[in-house]
Amino acid sequence: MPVLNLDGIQVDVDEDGFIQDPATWNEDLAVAIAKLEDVTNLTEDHWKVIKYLRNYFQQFGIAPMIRKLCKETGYDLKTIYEMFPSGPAKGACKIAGLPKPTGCV
Amino acid sequence: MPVLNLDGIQVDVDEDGFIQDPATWNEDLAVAIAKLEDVTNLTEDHWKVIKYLRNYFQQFGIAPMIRKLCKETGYDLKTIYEMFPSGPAKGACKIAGLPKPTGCV
Amino acid sequence: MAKDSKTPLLDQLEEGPWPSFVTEIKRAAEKKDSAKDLLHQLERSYMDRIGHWKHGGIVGVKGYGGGVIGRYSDLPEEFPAVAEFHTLRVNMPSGWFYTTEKLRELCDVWDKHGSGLTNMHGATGDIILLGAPTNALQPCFDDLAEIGFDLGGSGSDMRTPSCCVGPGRCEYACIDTLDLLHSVTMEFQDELHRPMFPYKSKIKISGCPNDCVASVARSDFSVIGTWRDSIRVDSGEVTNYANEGMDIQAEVVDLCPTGCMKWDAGAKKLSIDDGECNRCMHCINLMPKALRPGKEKGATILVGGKAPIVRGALLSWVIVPFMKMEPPYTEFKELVRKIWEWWDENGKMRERLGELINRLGMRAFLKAVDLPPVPQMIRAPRANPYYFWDPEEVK
Amino acid sequence: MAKDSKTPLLDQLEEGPWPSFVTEIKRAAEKKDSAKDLLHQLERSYMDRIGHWKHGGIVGVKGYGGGVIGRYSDLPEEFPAVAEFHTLRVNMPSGWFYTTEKLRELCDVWDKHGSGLTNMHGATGDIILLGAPTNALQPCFDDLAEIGFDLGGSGSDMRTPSCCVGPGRCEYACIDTLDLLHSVTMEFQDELHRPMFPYKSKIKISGCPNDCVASVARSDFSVIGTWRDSIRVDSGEVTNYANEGMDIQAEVVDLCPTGCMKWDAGAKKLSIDDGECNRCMHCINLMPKALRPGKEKGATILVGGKAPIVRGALLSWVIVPFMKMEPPYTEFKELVRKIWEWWDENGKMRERLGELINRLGMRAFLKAVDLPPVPQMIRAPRANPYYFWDPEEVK
Amino acid sequence: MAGKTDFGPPFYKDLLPPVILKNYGQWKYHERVKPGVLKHVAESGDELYTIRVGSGRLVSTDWIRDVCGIADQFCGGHLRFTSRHNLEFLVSDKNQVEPLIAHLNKEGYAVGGTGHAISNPVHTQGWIHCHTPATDASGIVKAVMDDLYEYFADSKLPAYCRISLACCLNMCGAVHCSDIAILGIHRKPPHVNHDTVRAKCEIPNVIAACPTGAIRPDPKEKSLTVNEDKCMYCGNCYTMCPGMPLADPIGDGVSIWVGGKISSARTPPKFSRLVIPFLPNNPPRWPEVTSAVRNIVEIWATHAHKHERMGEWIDRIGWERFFDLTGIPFTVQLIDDFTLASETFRSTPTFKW
Amino acid sequence: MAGKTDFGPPFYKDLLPPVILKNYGQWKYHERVKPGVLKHVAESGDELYTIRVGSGRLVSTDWIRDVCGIADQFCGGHLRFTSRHNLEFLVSDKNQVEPLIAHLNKEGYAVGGTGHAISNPVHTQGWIHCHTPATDASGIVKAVMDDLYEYFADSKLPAYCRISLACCLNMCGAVHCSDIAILGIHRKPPHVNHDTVRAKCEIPNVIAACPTGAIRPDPKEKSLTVNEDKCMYCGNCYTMCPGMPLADPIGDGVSIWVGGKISSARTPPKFSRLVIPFLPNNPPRWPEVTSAVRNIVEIWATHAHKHERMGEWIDRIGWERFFDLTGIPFTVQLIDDFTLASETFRSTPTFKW
Ligand code: SRM
Ligand code: SRM
Ligand code: SRM
Ligand code: SRM
Ligand code: SF4
Ligand code: SF4
Ligand code: SF4
Ligand code: SF4
Ligand code: SF4
Ligand code: SF4
Ligand code: SF4
Ligand code: SF4
Repeated sequence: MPVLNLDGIQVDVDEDGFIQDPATWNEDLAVAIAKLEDVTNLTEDHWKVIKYLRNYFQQFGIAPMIRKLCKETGYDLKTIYEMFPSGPAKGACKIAGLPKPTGCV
Repeated sequence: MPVLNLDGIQVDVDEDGFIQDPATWNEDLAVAIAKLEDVTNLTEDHWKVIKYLRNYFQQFGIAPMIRKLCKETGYDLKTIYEMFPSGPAKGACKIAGLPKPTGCV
Repeated sequence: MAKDSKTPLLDQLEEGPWPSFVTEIKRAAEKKDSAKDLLHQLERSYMDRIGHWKHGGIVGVKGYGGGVIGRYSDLPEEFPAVAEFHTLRVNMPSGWFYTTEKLRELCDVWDKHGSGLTNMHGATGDIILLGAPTNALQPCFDDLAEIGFDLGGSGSDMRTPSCCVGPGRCEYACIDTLDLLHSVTMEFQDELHRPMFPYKSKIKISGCPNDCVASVARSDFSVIGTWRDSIRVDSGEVTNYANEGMDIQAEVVDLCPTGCMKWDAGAKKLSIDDGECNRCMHCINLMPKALRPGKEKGATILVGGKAPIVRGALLSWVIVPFMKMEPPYTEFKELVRKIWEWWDENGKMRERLGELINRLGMRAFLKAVDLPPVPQMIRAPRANPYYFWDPEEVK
Repeated sequence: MAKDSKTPLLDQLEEGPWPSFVTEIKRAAEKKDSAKDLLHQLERSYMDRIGHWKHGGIVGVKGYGGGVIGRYSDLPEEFPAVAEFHTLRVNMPSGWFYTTEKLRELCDVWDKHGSGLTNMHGATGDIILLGAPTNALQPCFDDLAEIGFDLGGSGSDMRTPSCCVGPGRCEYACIDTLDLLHSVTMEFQDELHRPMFPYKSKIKISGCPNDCVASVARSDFSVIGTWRDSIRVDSGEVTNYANEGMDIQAEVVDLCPTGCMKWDAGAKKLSIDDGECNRCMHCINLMPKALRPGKEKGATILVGGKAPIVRGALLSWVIVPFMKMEPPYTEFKELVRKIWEWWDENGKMRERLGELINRLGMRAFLKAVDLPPVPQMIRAPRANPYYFWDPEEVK
Repeated sequence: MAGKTDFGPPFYKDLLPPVILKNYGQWKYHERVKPGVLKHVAESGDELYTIRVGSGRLVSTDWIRDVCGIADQFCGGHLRFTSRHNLEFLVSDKNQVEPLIAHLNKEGYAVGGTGHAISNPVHTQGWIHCHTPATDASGIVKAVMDDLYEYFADSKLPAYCRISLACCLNMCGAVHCSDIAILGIHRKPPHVNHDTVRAKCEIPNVIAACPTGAIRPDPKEKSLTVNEDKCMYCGNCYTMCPGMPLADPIGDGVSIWVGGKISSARTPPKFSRLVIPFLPNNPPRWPEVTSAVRNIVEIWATHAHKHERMGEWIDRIGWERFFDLTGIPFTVQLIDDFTLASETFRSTPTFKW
Repeated sequence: MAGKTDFGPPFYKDLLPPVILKNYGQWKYHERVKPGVLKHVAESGDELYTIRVGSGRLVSTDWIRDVCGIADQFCGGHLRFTSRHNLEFLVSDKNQVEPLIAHLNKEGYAVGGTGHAISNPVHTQGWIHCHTPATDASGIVKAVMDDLYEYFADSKLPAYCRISLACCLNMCGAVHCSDIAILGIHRKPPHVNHDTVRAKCEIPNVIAACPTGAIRPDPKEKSLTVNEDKCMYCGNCYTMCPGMPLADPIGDGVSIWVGGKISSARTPPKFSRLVIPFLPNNPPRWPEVTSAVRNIVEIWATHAHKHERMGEWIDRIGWERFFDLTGIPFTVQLIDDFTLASETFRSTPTFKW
């Protein structure tokens, strides 16, 4: 199992860099993963998306559908891609510590 | 609404003699209705069937299917008809104070 | 109290060439208050554009769970003679054959106890005695018993089975429909009279694929006569049909669904490739003098037919391509019992046999009743890849 | 480390007349370790009778949500060069036309970044660049962009649309498939590259009912060229076909599904009752010199086709019998958007358009996208009585 | 009375006429002598004539006694009924055939219904005796058959044309495989009467009865609620529960279905299919219904090939052409949206304009 | 790099040969000159020859360069691929046709696939690149086409015969409407790896993915359980969740489906239907599969009428006769039990013995 070494934090991740144990997620980790996904600075907007994703996942056990994500956060898809260049699944979900989404793939 | 006058007890029944308000049922009433259905004497066997019907109805909100009734009480259909000449639906259910069954009709 | 008011709407249905049910009700109304009230309540329905009967009703005779349909007027004050107006379903004889003597006995009983109105017959096949009060039911049944008429089915039982005229009058009959019907009816008296199933169950028997009792559409068990060998051809009679002006090429050969016939117009010779014939009856229907079903006769058994409630209408499906049908019809009766057993064990309330097969799968059904899968059961194999394996097979 | 062990099983697939993919892998393996390890891992699969790839993988390029399929070996120690072996889906040009120049540029890019192996083409129509490690993806895409090749779709987006050769080479084409394809692809770049739907959505375009891209079976939107007027007949050429030995009665007329053709063998005259023709193409296919589609051309739009996941395979269904198809194809594009909008709003996760229509009903769909019901949409009207009324209509 | 039970119906052999008893199962062929008259010939050479007479099915004991009188006079006291409720006089003496027919004509009986005719419509109770009807049965049948009488009395159609009627979706008339089916339909969802539901209904059974899952428990009322958007007024809940009536003078009416068949002759049995989703209840003569039926019969009769049943004709010409020729408007209700809906959608660009 | 995006595919007009640019949309007719060679004639009189060459689809850049070389030599640097992954050389100079073919033959290319031939089987990744396969793709295709090569190289069949292969039920090859489809299938339910499910899977999505509702939550394990009786091994749960692998050397293999078609010529598109539920994976040459396919092709070729596709032939003779003629045993798996099952049952006593 690959191990990610992020600013001193060590976490198990899969080949795609998704963290293996959801419990290990924390905000520092998010910041660290973000860098790997070309997000150098997590702004409030980013956090809004990340928190929405985490809440949704905690409530429903799945990642939201993209349409829902856009609707509920108020960012359109273009903006999401601007914020997370690798996109909502590979980028935002990974940073938010969700399991690798299959639904939107 | 027809009213049944049974040994002094007064109960609302429908045209077929099924009691209208399930709450009014009691064992005396059962004895009274039974007579109208050609069951002059409610034996232990009869009570077993009646109680099974009532329990089942209280649990599931419906009358049991005949096969189930026979299986669970241990009486085959022939015996049931001997005990309740007008049959399980018109006879036994009515005596047991169940709503008029539609399922087995 | 029966009324004497006019029935202007219904009166209009006494005109015209087709026999009038209104006239019939009026005839009965001359003798019977219930028929009179029926007429007036019906007139009211014609005015209101709505029925005037209450929901349901459970009434019956001793020892039976079915056979009577309870019915109460929702305007009992206005039409007291139909306040209780139950019908008895009386089991008809095989093929609806009667002597006038028997019919008159029946009329006498019914005039004594009921409205004097009947349906000859109900859609299932019974004699419907239309309308009697609750307290008349048992006496009426007792009198019927006296003249040898028993009740038919209603409720979650075997319904009164029926059959086509068959060997009684039809040269196409491949099985003895009348006898099979009687035998089956007698065999299953208990199932007919004492509802015990998840829902109703119907058996209908036709002597050939013309299916003159519509068994395929409206019975859980459809028995349809057929043959295994070749169509019997009388060439001389074929020629006669041709000579009398039948266009054998266009009317017969071109309409044969399997394309297995050839007509040599010059030689006036018809040939049939019987191996490819599917026994649809078309050619025989057109030339009954010349063509006849083969000699090795039996029946195809289909199951599952029904009307739309609850999950949609079904036509029956072939489950036994060929079964010999000879008294005492043991193989057939045993199969019916086996199938009922499975249905009764697995069926939900108000789930007909066909719906249960649909829910649990033909595979489960065939296994449970021990029938081998054969291509005659299907129109086409499955188009989806969602099929099952017995873990035993995957080794 | 790539291995040099033998591949006795795969070697057997280098024999025989059909082109060998094993030979191709070996050719690539001469230059690329990843191709070599692919060969050996595949040999292992042939021995083990099981695949050796891990589940899933989400990798990609910046700004896009799709276009790359992530893949990892489950034997990375043994086959390290395929530990990461992702494929890029590259959007092919309309009709799969290439110049050798363009193809060579592509080969150069791929030799630089990947395994040197490709699928020409994938089942959806893309150029599949088969196998590159994660860190090569972005550079590879950048180089592809340089030579004008963009990525195609993957994930829950519009997939790379495709079309038949159409007006490029086919006399049957009733619409400009190549142009329409390009126009649609350009219009929906965002939908192609950034998954946003409940599931994948495919568009395929065929110039006539022969449907040479199999649109009816494997696209959510099937566009099929057709005509509204009459088949153009060149009688002289009909005669030629007959003279050259074609049995026009048997091969053409008798196989016409609507029976709308007549052949006068004596006069060698073919007549078509065009009002009854359903434009199945059979006669035209057989006599392309003599018969041609009419002149009033357009397309039939069908929707809902797909493979079996989850609720069973579907063929597309007619929703617009005839639509003119001329640049800039606004009517079509607007319809597609409207339908996507409805699907996106109502579809569950992984529910294709056809499944959603099945779940909510054609009625709801037609209403939502504002299309009038016409009999051309159906094979037959409903056989069940379970239909709905707008309360407004029931007054 | 001890209660004699389970003795079964009268034994059929006791009721057969002698000619049938003698030639039972030994019939050789038949001829259609003329409309309403069949002649069956046995291997023995014996002949049996059948004279078929239309019946309203709802008949009085007086009528039964009347026809018994005729049977006594002309056919040794033997008669039968058919699976479509016609009456058949069974005559073994050829010389009695014409006198019998003359007598029947004189008395106003309807002789016919054989061969390529419109035979007696199978039908049901309607307002006469049932609790779930959306229309009457006998009334419409009478109106339709008065109108189409020529097709009963004569045998001049291209093929059989079976008309059936059922007054509600239970389809007791088994109309679902008829050349033309007339079916009563409701168009308004049930009104839930909570008191009745609470007292009289087996709630889980009612919920299970709904084909579209439109019924949910209403825990507050200890009763049920209906999601009206999902209700297609089948009335199945009412069958299970008196607290959910849905009959309504404006909502109720009639729908028309065509193209079904039962026999396997030429083509397998087929379901009838909806072509007119609603016609109003307009008693006593339902003029909209009679003219819709006549239109369909006549368009078919004009265009069909010989021996081509309604459904076979439509299969040949296509449904789009059927709507064209009959002038019946195509409405969204005709498009299926129940379980097997997708099987009825058209997956090919081939159709007629 | 700024990240150029959304520029789309190369513009097709830039890639068309001059003869096509000139005669675009102006083609008049075509002839099948001989197997593998089409001639299209434009209104202008210009001719375009297409020489079709079979391709393994999985090709190296070397191969692409090879064929580019040939295209440069014989057709001005223009080529295309077909919707079934064949390669087509587009020749506008008639004189180059024979030399090109000679060259192709010499170099061992497979010329053919036009007209009533078996063209290139559409297929998928299999063990080459996918994570859900139940069999390999390229290997079986190679084995089958080696065996049936004569039908590719020649055009001697009664009609088109399209063979397709998909390595799992996802059916990327869209095999479901092929004359003959080869489909990889699993036969064992998934093994649930609770740890993986817990950590990596969106549990509600996995549950929803199961077509038969076989998957339930396992609250104890915070994972899932599979009701093995309801599982038909579709692999859909594995697609959604790595914790539910079901590939198995013994469970996995191949099924054969026949009678599908796409074109609307004569008859509407049809689904392929299951005729052999399982053949083992027997690499490298899958002899059971090749011989099953050959048997079907040859029985069809022998019995079908001219222009009669597999499915059209079977519709004419009936499935019971198909099983007869091919000698394929009829097993219970062939009987549908999924959603539309009842549509496939036979509702008529008419069939052949
Ligand atoms: C009397 C009769 C109509 C007639 O006028 O002829 C009739 C009358 C009723 N039928 Fe029926 N059915 C009658 C033959 C049929 C047939 C035809 C047949 O048996 O060949 C069918 C279609 C075939 C089938 O069984 O599928 C039929 C399918 C139904 C159904 C729907 C069953 C289904 O599975 O789809 C119901 C509804 C139910 O059972 O709840 C039903 C229910 C009823 C009820 C009991 C109404 C109800 O919901 O409780 C009707 C009582 C009417 C009354 O008050 O008299 N009736 N019913 C027929 C019985 C007469 C007889 O015994 O000869
Ligand atoms: C590469 C390709 C097969 C090939 O070798 O050509 C392919 C490969 C995969 N397909 Fe596919 N599909 C490919 C064309 C198709 C087609 C054919 C088409 O598009 O015309 C279909 C049937 C048409 C359709 O969409 O219905 C198809 C129906 C599926 C499905 C089932 C979809 C359904 O709704 O039934 C899945 C399963 C899924 O989406 O979860 C799937 C899933 C997959 C996945 C992504 C596996 C998965 O479950 O995640 C495969 C990745 C393989 C790999 O590792 O490379 N693939 N897939 C095809 C795409 C190449 C290209 O872009 O040109
Ligand atoms: C008397 C009766 C049987 C019974 O036991 O009562 C009967 C009797 C005959 N039928 Fe029938 N059929 C009878 C109901 C049916 C039914 C059932 C129904 O309508 O509900 C059918 C299925 C109808 C359908 O497919 O929808 C039926 C489909 C046939 C056919 C097939 C016609 C076709 O081409 O589709 C034939 C063959 C023929 O007439 O050529 C046939 C043939 C016959 C023959 C000629 C058989 C014979 O050789 O005796 C009988 C005289 C037919 C005639 O009326 O000209 N009988 N026949 C029924 C008369 C009903 C009536 O009063 O009209
Ligand atoms: C090149 C190609 C289109 C493309 O854009 O790539 C193409 C080209 C032609 N097709 Fe096609 N078809 C092509 C795939 C298809 C497909 C799709 C598929 O197979 O996946 C179909 C549907 C197949 C099916 O029904 O299952 C298809 C069904 C037809 C038909 C209908 C045949 C029938 O009778 O059912 C014709 C008409 C004919 O050949 O007479 C046709 C006719 C033609 C013609 C004659 C059209 C023309 O006038 O140019 C072309 C030459 C056919 C030949 O091979 O002899 N094309 N054709 C495809 C070649 C595939 C290959 O390499 O073999
Ligand atoms: S079903 Fe056949 S045997 Fe029976 S009456 Fe009809 S035609 Fe005769
Ligand atoms: S019975 Fe039907 S299939 Fe057989 S030969 Fe006669 S018409 Fe043809
Ligand atoms: S679909 Fe029609 S237009 Fe397109 S290539 Fe095929 S035959 Fe030509
Ligand atoms: S296109 Fe088809 S339907 Fe039209 S005339 Fe030709 S063969 Fe007949
Ligand atoms: S069809 Fe409906 S309304 Fe008519 S009798 Fe049957 S159950 Fe009653
Ligand atoms: S009428 Fe039918 S659809 Fe409507 S609620 Fe009742 S059972 Fe459901
Ligand atoms: S068919 Fe299945 S195994 Fe084959 S490529 Fe598609 S998803 Fe993968
Ligand atoms: S393999 Fe398919 S059927 Fe089995 S559990 Fe998984 S999703 Fe369900």
